[in-house]
Amino acid sequence: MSALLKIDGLKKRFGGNEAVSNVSFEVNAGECVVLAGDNGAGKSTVIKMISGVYQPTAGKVWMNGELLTGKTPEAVRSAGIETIYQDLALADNLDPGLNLYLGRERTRKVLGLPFLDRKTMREDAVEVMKSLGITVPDPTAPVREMSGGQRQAIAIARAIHWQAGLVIMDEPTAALGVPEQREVMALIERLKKKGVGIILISHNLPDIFAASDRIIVLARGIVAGERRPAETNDEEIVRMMMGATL
Amino acid sequence: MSALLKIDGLKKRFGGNEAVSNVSFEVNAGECVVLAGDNGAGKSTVIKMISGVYQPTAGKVWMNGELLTGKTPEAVRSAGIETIYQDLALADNLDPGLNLYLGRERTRKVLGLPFLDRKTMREDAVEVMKSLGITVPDPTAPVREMSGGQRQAIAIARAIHWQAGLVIMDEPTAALGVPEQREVMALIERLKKKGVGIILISHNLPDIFAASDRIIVLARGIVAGERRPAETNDEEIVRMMMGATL
Amino acid sequence: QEDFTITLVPGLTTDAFYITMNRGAQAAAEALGITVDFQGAEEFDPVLQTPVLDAVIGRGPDAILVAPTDSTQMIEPLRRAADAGIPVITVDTFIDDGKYQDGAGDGDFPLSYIASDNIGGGRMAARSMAEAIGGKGKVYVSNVRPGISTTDQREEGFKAEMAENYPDIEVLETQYNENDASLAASQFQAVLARNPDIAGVFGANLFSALGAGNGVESAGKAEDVTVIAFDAPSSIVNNISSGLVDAAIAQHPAEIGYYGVMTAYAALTGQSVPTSIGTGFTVINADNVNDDEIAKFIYAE
Amino acid sequence: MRSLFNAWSWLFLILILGFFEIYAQTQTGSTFLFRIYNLQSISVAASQILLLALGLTLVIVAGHIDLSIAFSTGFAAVIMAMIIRAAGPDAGWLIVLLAMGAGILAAAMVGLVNGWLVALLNVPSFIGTLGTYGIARGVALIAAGGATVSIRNDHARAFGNGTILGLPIPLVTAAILALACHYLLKHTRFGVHTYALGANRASVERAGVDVKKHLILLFLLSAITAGIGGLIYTSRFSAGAANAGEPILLYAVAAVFIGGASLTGGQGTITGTVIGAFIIAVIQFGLVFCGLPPYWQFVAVGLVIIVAVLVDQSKDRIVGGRS
Amino acid sequence: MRSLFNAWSWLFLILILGFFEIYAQTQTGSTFLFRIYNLQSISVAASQILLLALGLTLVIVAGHIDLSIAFSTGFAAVIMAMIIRAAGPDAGWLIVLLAMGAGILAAAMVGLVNGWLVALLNVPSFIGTLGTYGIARGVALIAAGGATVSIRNDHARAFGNGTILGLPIPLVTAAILALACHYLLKHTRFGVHTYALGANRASVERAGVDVKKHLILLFLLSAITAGIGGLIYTSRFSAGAANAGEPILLYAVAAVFIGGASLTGGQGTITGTVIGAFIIAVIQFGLVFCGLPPYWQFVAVGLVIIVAVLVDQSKDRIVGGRS
Ligand SMILES: Nc1ncnc2c1ncn2[C@@H]1O[C@H](COP(=O)(O)OP(=O)(O)OP(=O)(O)O)[C@@H](O)[C@H]1O
Ligand SMILES: Nc1ncnc2c1ncn2[C@@H]1O[C@H](COP(=O)(O)OP(=O)(O)OP(=O)(O)O)[C@@H](O)[C@H]1O
Ligand SMILES: [Mg+2]
Ligand SMILES: [Mg+2]
Repeated sequence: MSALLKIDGLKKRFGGNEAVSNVSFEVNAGECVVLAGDNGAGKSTVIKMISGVYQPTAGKVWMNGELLTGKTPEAVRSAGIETIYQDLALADNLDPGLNLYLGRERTRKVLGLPFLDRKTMREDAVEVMKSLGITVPDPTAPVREMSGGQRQAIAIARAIHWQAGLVIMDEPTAALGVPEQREVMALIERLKKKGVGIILISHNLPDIFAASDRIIVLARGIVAGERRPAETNDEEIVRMMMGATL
Repeated sequence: MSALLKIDGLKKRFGGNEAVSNVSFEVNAGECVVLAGDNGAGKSTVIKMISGVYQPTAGKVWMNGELLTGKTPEAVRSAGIETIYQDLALADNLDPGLNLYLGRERTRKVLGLPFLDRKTMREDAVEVMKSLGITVPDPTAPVREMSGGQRQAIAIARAIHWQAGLVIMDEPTAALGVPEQREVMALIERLKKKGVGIILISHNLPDIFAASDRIIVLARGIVAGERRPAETNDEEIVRMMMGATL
Repeated sequence: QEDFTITLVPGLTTDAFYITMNRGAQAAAEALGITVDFQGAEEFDPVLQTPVLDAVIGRGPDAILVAPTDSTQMIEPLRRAADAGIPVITVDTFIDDGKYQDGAGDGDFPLSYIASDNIGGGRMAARSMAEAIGGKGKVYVSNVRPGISTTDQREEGFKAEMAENYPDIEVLETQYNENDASLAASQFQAVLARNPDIAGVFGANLFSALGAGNGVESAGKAEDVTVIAFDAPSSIVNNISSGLVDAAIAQHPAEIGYYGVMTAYAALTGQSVPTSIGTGFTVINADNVNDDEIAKFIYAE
Repeated sequence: MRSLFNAWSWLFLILILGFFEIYAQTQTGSTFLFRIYNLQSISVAASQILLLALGLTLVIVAGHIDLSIAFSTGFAAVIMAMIIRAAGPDAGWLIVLLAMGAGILAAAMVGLVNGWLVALLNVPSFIGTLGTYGIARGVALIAAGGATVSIRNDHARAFGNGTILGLPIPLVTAAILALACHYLLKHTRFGVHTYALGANRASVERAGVDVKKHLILLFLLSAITAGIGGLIYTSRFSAGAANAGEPILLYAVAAVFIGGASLTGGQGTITGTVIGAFIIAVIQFGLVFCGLPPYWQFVAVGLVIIVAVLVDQSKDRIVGGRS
Repeated sequence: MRSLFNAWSWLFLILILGFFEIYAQTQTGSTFLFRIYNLQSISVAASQILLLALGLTLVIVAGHIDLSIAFSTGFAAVIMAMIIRAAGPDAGWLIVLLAMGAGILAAAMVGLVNGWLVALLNVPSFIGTLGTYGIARGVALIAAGGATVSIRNDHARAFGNGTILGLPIPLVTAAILALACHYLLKHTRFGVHTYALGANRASVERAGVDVKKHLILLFLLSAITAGIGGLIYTSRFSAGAANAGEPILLYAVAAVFIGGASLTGGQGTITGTVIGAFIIAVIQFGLVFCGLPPYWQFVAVGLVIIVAVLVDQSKDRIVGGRS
């Protein structure tokens, strides 16, 4: 079986600072790969190069054998990759429904003209968020007025609402409450069962060990090592993060 | 001994939604009070009413017996309360040094005129961040260009750099790596030893139990209960968060 | 025969009056075999005219023909030209008191002033108006904005003539339209709503008159309300033909330009020149608008 | 509750109208509001402002600005007039329509250049459209030979000054365009993306929207509505002037801001802009109607603009929004 | 590396100057750059733009805008002229200084109203200052009785047209103010707060800065520098005109944006604004100097403004900033 996502030699330089160097790995269908690493290790930069937000300084990305490098976030999204960004990337002045459907809004025809179907989109948002254990007091309010966890839930909802082949999650549970974190872990399991590939970034060691099929550790922009969760332990992973290439 | 901070009957209404009702508690010097609660429970709203960002719909706050309600964030800060906000509240176009000192910038006199001492401020920022285990590749870069964890470290640095009587931390470790989280926990211990009062908001149960002297659980805007960590356990706290008033 | 370069600095470059003046100047240049440049600012304003004038002086033409945008404010900038040894002749407008070379005043240095004065034109407009409305009724001036000396003078002359000779004509408040014909139209209609018996409007420049004419037309008052326009570009002349505008006071900008260049040339070749040359006005109305005699006074487009 | 928000500007407009009505009743014994004639004049003036403000609203909601419309209007007006003039005095409907098409095309070219500069070359819109403001102005003046291009054409004149069912054609045109823009901004995906763009460009970009194309379309739209304003101008005044739009630019921008838009983008509605344009047109008309001396009119217009926004603000305090 | 950034606008300014020098050398056989007269004229024109642009830069960095400076300038100019005129033809230095103080005071009042509207009443700055634009205009015209107030005073005239060490006094004034504003924006706490305010109002507010006071000071500063522009105007032209600032407003705003500021705030420098003002003054002078026909000048100025920003942009691509 060829890999779902293949990354080869990714590098990103910001001005004089090489944030990511020579990162290569693969993700298979139904597999959850965790990208672990200390703050500033380059994890978010790697996933932004995959999702098309950054153009890599060098290196290539393929999805299902098709070259993604150089494509826009639009093209990457249509290739079946959904991303939860660390900064959430919400449109603060829109309600959860419109954020959920942003770029793929639902319309209904009235006299032959397409009109936005705000109501349906809003109801869908409420429902998807409820499946994550989150309710918002006023679903017509702009997301600017929502709590940190409510906002994160919307970003998660947006990524899982579509039939993606690969879901990238950059610290998806950082702002979530305990039960909601559990919901997201369960969700990852369900997605894996459906054959969806997952790249998860997390600083939570129990979560990392629970969810991952493979752990790739980044340290100062380079791959410090790769482990299967069964073959390693907390201590080793933390040591690798600190830059001890083993 | 009278309390360091006293909160009585705080209430906040947003439009038709009562986000916080009748919240009262006290914090003593050298004590760490954890505010726990599910997403949207009203934790951030409570601390914003303390720090002067929101004016409460009803209720009062005293610091060392002095009434704070109705005061500006400026006055609250000078009364000795430092706050780490969940949204960090950084000025994205400034470097870490200026963010660290924002509102209290250091200057040196040149020919009798005060000039910003950018260099010293920057060095201080690098040092305080290092004490949290974080280094930034280019300390002259605006914080816009920093990773999620680096940004959070700056927000933490800003709050602990001043001799505050009370430090409020709204999910301070959400974006931090494992070693940095440990640093922050150690920091909280050090602050407590110095007699600083702390209000901590966190979704991380082990952290909550490790740091807290008392746990106050909010559920849907009201205090669901108060426990000492020794008297309770994970399960009970989670149940209280879910709204079971015990 | 020497090859002189003369620069004509108009009050603004985007006005049919000055464009026509340039035509006349070019005709004279051709006849004399010399060069005339046309350089000016986009609006009738001293702050904008001064840098242009400074640059023109920097370029160093043999003489400058200029329509100063303010009689006081342009004295200092023009003095720099005189100081640099460049003869200055003012056209259309003047500096100081407009009386040059008589040893009096700060702005005495220009050689000559060639124009049809705007105050006189305003008076002529007032007379045409009075005649058309039978010497009594309410009229008002539709003007661009306060502070533009040419249009202010037209208004001044208009009001002075009315006050002196037509006691039965009431001149209402002036309305300023910022050169926006649409606003001028709306203002006319508001004045009409307030004064249903309004008898006439004096449009102090092209857009004021166009707007007033349109307002009159929309109100269906073309029969009852007299519109007098100042300046005669063909859009106004069209309106005269169609009856929306009753008369236009045409200055003779081509003549001004022509005589301006001739005067400068005479001065440059050492002949003495008169300190002031007056050019006339022509009143264009429905009776004479199709005369060939009159056609030459219609401004260039 | 949220849909109530706009009501406050309406309220203010009604307040002004009420003020003028009372003035008219007590001072002149006549009516201000219930005269078709007054309403027609005000609505035509408002239409001319609106035609510049409609497309601009979308541009401002997206967090940009378009100064070049000041001369896209003039460019379209001049081109239309030149073609009709070239066709001679007896030019028929077809020629007039053709001339209008050409005028819109001319304006659209300005819009395309703006879009290219802002979307593809990342030039800040203020400075990019200030550049094309100069260029469009120069080109229009060169085309017109500096002066206005006068025409004599009854079809054009009928278009600019006629009525349909008693409604002035400029008003009907502006109303149709306002409806179209309202539909676009409020009810289509294009509209949502425009709002999102104004709040957080990254959000739309990462959501897979082609932001560059979107920006180009926005500037095109803005140039085209302004261009239509130029067609109306030429038709109304039987003359195409390069300066046609320039004096209206500031009022158009003001209408958009009175209507609730903000410099930083993400806010604003077409209904708000329509109310804004009418507020401006009503006070301009009403102050003359009241006989306020001209310099005092400047002061009064300034005051009304400020109060219009204050009234709009006070809704937050009363309904109880942010702290 | 970061301090290199500004160098690109400098480069462009030098490029334009080089172009005009080559033109002058080849076409007229003389020099463009090395003539004191040319440099003086350009620098005085740039100074008049700068005096409106300096305070405005700080306002724009803070994420706001101030349109009223167009008439704060005129208001100050008129008030100064009226006092000198009232004092009669022999008014001495003291009276002139007093008149200048009064002019600045008049402008400051406009600034205070702006600050009050924006800081305390939360009126968006675009609309608030558009309102005071109208009010200041009306009041200045009423004060001046509609016309320009001409004066004859040798002290004032010397101030407007004299030189110090061969440098025109308007340039010296603008240079001193530019230095002061540069110091304020770059080297003081006030400046840092201004940048932070433009990026994220909450950040400064929560850091304990009195944002309302800060905003009031910003608008005051902007009104005062514009007012000083009015004093220079009255002195240069021996007349106070209510319209003194209006025609240069757009150039002043353009200078700020050419200098690297953005509509959304948080960016911009005084050095950038100074270069922007000089770029505008140089091309306006240079194009006339080259004898380019007037309408082509509009086109050329538009192009240069766009290219100036493109050059500034290209640094990011070459030095390698964002992707
Ligand atoms: N736009 C940018 N410009 C310049 N430097 C950047 C930019 N984005 C990130 N960096 C730098 O690149 C490095 C890697 O950042 P990245 O965001 O990938 O870290 P991360 O592994 O996601 O960290 P965290 O766990 O804190 O989110 C950091 O040192 C950061 O300062
Ligand atoms: N500015 C606001 N306007 C309207 N509603 C608000 C505003 N801020 C918060 N809310 C609402 O108030 C409730 C409490 O929000 P708050 O941010 O205090 O929650 P929280 O306990 O901090 O949650 P989290 O753990 O997700 O950060 C939420 O339902 C939220 O939607
Ligand atoms: Mg990250
Ligand atoms: Mg919170």
